[in-house]
Amino acid sequence: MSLFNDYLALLVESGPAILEGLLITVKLLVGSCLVGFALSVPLAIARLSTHAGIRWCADVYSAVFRGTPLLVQIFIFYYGLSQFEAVRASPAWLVLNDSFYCGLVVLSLNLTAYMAEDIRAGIMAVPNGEKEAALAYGLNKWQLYRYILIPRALTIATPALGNEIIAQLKSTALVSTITVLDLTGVVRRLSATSYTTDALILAGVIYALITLSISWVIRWIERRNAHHFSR
Amino acid sequence: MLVVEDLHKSFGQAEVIKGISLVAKRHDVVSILGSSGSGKTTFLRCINLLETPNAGRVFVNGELIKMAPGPNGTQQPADADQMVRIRRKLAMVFQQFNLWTHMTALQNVMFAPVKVLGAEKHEARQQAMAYLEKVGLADKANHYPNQLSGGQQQRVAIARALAMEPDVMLFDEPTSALDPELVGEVLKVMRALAEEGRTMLVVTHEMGFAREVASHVVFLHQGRIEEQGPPADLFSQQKSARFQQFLSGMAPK
Amino acid sequence: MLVVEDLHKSFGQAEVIKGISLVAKRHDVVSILGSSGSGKTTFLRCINLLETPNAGRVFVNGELIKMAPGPNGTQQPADADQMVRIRRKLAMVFQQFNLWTHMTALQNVMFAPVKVLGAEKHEARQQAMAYLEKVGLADKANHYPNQLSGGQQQRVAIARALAMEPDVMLFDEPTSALDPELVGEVLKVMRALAEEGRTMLVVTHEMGFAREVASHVVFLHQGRIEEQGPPADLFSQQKSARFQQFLSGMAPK
Amino acid sequence: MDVLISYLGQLLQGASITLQLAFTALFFGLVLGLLFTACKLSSLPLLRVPVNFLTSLLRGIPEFLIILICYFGLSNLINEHLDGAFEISPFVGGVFALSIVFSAYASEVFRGGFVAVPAGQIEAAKAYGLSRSQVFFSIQLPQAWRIALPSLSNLWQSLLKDTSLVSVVGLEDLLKKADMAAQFSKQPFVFFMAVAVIYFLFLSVSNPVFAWLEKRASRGYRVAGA
Amino acid sequence: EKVIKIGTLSDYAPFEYKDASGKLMGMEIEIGNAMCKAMKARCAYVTMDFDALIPALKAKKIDAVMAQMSITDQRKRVVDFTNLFTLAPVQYVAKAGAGITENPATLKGKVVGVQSGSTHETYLTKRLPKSSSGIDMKVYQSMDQIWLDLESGRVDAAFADTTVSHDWLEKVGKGKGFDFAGKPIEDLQIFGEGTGIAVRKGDPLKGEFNLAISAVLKDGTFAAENKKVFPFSIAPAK
Ligand SMILES: Nc1ncnc2c1ncn2[C@@H]1O[C@H](COP(=O)(O)OP(=O)(O)OP(=O)(O)O)[C@@H](O)[C@H]1O
Ligand SMILES: Nc1ncnc2c1ncn2[C@@H]1O[C@H](COP(=O)(O)OP(=O)(O)OP(=O)(O)O)[C@@H](O)[C@H]1O
Ligand SMILES: [Mg+2]
Ligand SMILES: [Mg+2]
Repeated sequence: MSLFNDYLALLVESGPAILEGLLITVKLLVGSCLVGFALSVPLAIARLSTHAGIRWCADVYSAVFRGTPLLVQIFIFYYGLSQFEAVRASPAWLVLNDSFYCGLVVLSLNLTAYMAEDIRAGIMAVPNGEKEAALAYGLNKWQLYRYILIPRALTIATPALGNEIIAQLKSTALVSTITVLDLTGVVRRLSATSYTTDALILAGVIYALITLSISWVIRWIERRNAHHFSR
Repeated sequence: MLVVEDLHKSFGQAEVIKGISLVAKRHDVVSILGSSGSGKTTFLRCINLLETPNAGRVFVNGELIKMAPGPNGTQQPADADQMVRIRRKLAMVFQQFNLWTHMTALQNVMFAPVKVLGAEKHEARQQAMAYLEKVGLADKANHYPNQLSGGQQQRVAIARALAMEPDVMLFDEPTSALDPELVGEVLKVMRALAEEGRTMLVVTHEMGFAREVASHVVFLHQGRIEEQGPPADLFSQQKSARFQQFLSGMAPK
Repeated sequence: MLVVEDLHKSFGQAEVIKGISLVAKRHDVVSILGSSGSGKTTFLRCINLLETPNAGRVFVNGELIKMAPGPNGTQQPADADQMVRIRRKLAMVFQQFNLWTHMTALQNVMFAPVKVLGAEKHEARQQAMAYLEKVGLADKANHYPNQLSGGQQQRVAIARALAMEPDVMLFDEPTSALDPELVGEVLKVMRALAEEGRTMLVVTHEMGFAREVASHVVFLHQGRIEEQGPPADLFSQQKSARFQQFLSGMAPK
Repeated sequence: MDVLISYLGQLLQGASITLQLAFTALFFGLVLGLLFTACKLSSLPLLRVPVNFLTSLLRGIPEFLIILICYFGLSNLINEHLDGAFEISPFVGGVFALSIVFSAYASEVFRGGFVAVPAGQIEAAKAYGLSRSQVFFSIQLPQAWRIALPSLSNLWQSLLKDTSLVSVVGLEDLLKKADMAAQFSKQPFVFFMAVAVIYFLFLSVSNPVFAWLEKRASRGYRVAGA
Repeated sequence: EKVIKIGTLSDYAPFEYKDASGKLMGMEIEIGNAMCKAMKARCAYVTMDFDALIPALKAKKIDAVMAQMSITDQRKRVVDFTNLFTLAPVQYVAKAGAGITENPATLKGKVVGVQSGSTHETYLTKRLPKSSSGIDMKVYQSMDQIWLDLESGRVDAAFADTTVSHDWLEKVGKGKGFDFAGKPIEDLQIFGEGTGIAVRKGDPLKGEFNLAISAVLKDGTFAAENKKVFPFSIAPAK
């Protein structure tokens, strides 16, 4: 019971700070997922392009962002670029100088690369006949993707995309390296001042709860889309 | 109106279409016969460029589909816009139906008219319902393809093609999954379409159809036209031994 | 030998099979006719439990397939081992073929004999080749399904079923994609199988087949047996108006 | 530059630890992930529900907590029963933690692949009397594998980098080595760029491997790209 | 011969770090070796992250922690500490000539970087809250990052342990025109006295370490090692 009381005390004492951190985490998660998702669809398409130039650019983007640690990317964007006078003078500095937006940008760019792979897999899993039917009926490329391939690909890739979102939840914690006090940042600070792991464990519980709800929503979406697969 | 000139198509080493030429005008119903694997499906697919021919030319309503040489000796469509534009005048019923699994029967039928032809959604729906009615499926409009029987799926595929009201229709065994009663129904619909002035290419194993509806019959054998002519002549007397055998329904030795 | 007693099957609210009983002994070839959507495929699928019937009993070689009540009023197979064992005696040719896309034609045919019947790989391959030869596809043995024409796929599906050498064979429109010549071939094979003593259920739209090969003809209408009997009797005189209409190849008004 | 050269040996040692951890965790993670997938696809709620919950939890708890729990928690548990005779090395603890986390993610990726396999082909397999496991391994897995590969390559990329989480318990992987060097030399960029380059080298080896696997798995398919 | 497993860090120069050959070195390591000799034991160092030190101690993976761990009341609840081992003075660092000193007035309207959860952060929040002092505080996860932002100008001053700052100033900062700004700040209540060696609760090792600490202070080992890295003494006052 004393354990419970400890946590209760922690909540009462640091509740507002934790809540503030949680809010930042949620903002980063939702923001980067929206931006990442929006960008990942074109990237996936570019990765499958028959145009060698487009494909090459997409491959390089994908390789850079999937191939290097997110921590290093954040570090380079925030601390690295700020070493150059030219960057500090450019309008991009408005975003880069603000640690929250800088974090959001890097998180989004990183997620884009990962989600694009999942969507690419989904596109490749669409039965070829359905694609051909669309072409035969005179859909142009854009319409083919918009109405046939992407909707089918997203349904197929839903579990993998769910993974990406959940992983992203925890990746947001890396922004604490650039002075953004997200949930992890807050509890690290609390546990460093109190020298106990209570706050860390509390954060673990919160992360787990968010994850459970995300995976629940993912399952719900899947079930909703599954009707045409049954037979 | 459709003109095909000396079409060739290979898969890897194997040449599947070995030079086919064909003219089909308005009101024409060309029936394509041939044994399994003779290249009927491949021929249709070359016409709307789902398969790019290795050589040969295709004209739709007098317009040549432009081709450009592709990598290592192949061809590829030269003008994507033209290709899309021409495909809109061609509708195809696939041998395996290829319905869009994520759309209901109704959505399958009204989709292309709305998105491709820019039809008004409300009207397209009414029209789609009319076509579904025509193939006897009005009550299944909200079923997904996987909830339909084989014959029902095939009829949705037919309705989908009809709804495009195209100039040229390519039918790949459109009655294979249908019972004799429905076959009769579908043939009636086709005859009406021909009378409207459309051009039709119909791959079929229904000799009854070839005999009664077709204005011209083509017999494919190993990627070549082995024999062709108006059905009346062709069915009464065959020059090719192979076609004779095919019609007799007996196996080659 | 196969006995079906009062089989019922619903999808949601819609009852598709409304009480079908049937007995098919060794050497029997039962031909199942019926218009599109009448429940033919569903009936076959209920027999090998791909669809679990809502009510009714199925006996294979005298053995009752055990069912247990499932959640909310449905049934489910009671004994998974029994189900697998019985399915090995039943082979099915699907209306949509359902070939395994990641295996070549040859692999498709030899797969089940090796994995399920424990055949020796080398022998299974030889036998599979023999069956492919029988359906005229020996030269396509190493093609993947996507590289085969519709009729070729269907023939691989038939060879796959034959290779199981099962007691009971369920054919769902096995000649729908075949030309008349090949249809004749396949019918010959089926007749030979019946002579060997196997039991066959064949859904078909080929009246010729029903007339010449079947020992018993069943006409399904809206999930019920509307008329049945030996083909000679049935084709000369029909009691049911619906069946008459079906045969006449004319649409109902 | 001189600092970088003098620390190169250390970085390579770290890279080797990273690779060892990642490959071992990949192996166990894939096996366990498939097992989880099988449970998730089972018709038995008794298997399905707890595994769904467990994998959500494993994905949800921050990795460094899982590593702490695995390393210290497991040691404590085993020590209580075995009188401290048994010692879990940081490597074993780390691999264990990385494997179960990987398997939780992989099980979702596989599940997506399995669901996308055309139902007709599974039915054909069932109709021919294949047992559950035969259907699973011979029909579903080869096709699901094709669909899952790109997402698995994502997971592999993440795994390579997640090895750095194990530094909590004292294993010095690539990133940790770079951190140490950066802290000592006060030249973080030199070392972070070096890390990025080394990871990039890993990628340029693993990408062709995945491309090859994808091509192999796609034999017989006409792929819907455009 | 008795083996004492000592948990420490691998990235906390100049107290403990690994050199380019991977060898563990640093002031605390050297003094630790001397103490072990005095205790007639063999020391085996185990490096890990700071977060894992106390759990490892409790799980008996290590027997003592020597990692510049400050003696605080909260920690005393879970572990025992030896007597004071080193002092930890604190001081601002800023661009030389920026006019910043230990006087809070000179920092008005400026941004000060501190490490998350550190006593420095507590000091600024409690003693010099923004509302009254006008000092903007920015919180970082590690010291490296504070230095980078000090260079790029995102922060005007860093507030940290004199020891740690000294290391950076010597290696990088002085070359770029940075230096200590003003005198060390004293606040016993917040900064405590300094660091100690942590052991499990009730472990007699504590007594042995206390004797060893006195020994190295007395025989000059401490002072010698201290002199190698700092021009000022961090030995606990008598
Ligand atoms: N999964 C399902 N959900 C809802 N309805 C279904 C489902 N499967 C089949 N049906 C319906 O059940 C009826 C019988 O289907 P079935 O496939 O047995 O027909 P069939 O006799 O084989 O027809 P065909 O000759 O066209 O293949 C059809 O009306 C079909 O729409
Ligand atoms: N992608 C491919 N790769 C290799 N060979 C192919 C491919 N597609 C088709 N073929 C071969 O080309 C030949 C012609 O196929 P096509 O589908 O045109 O036949 P078909 O006349 O439509 O036959 P069916 O009546 O059986 O549908 C067949 O022998 C087939 O095996
Ligand atoms: Mg064909
Ligand atoms: Mg059917």
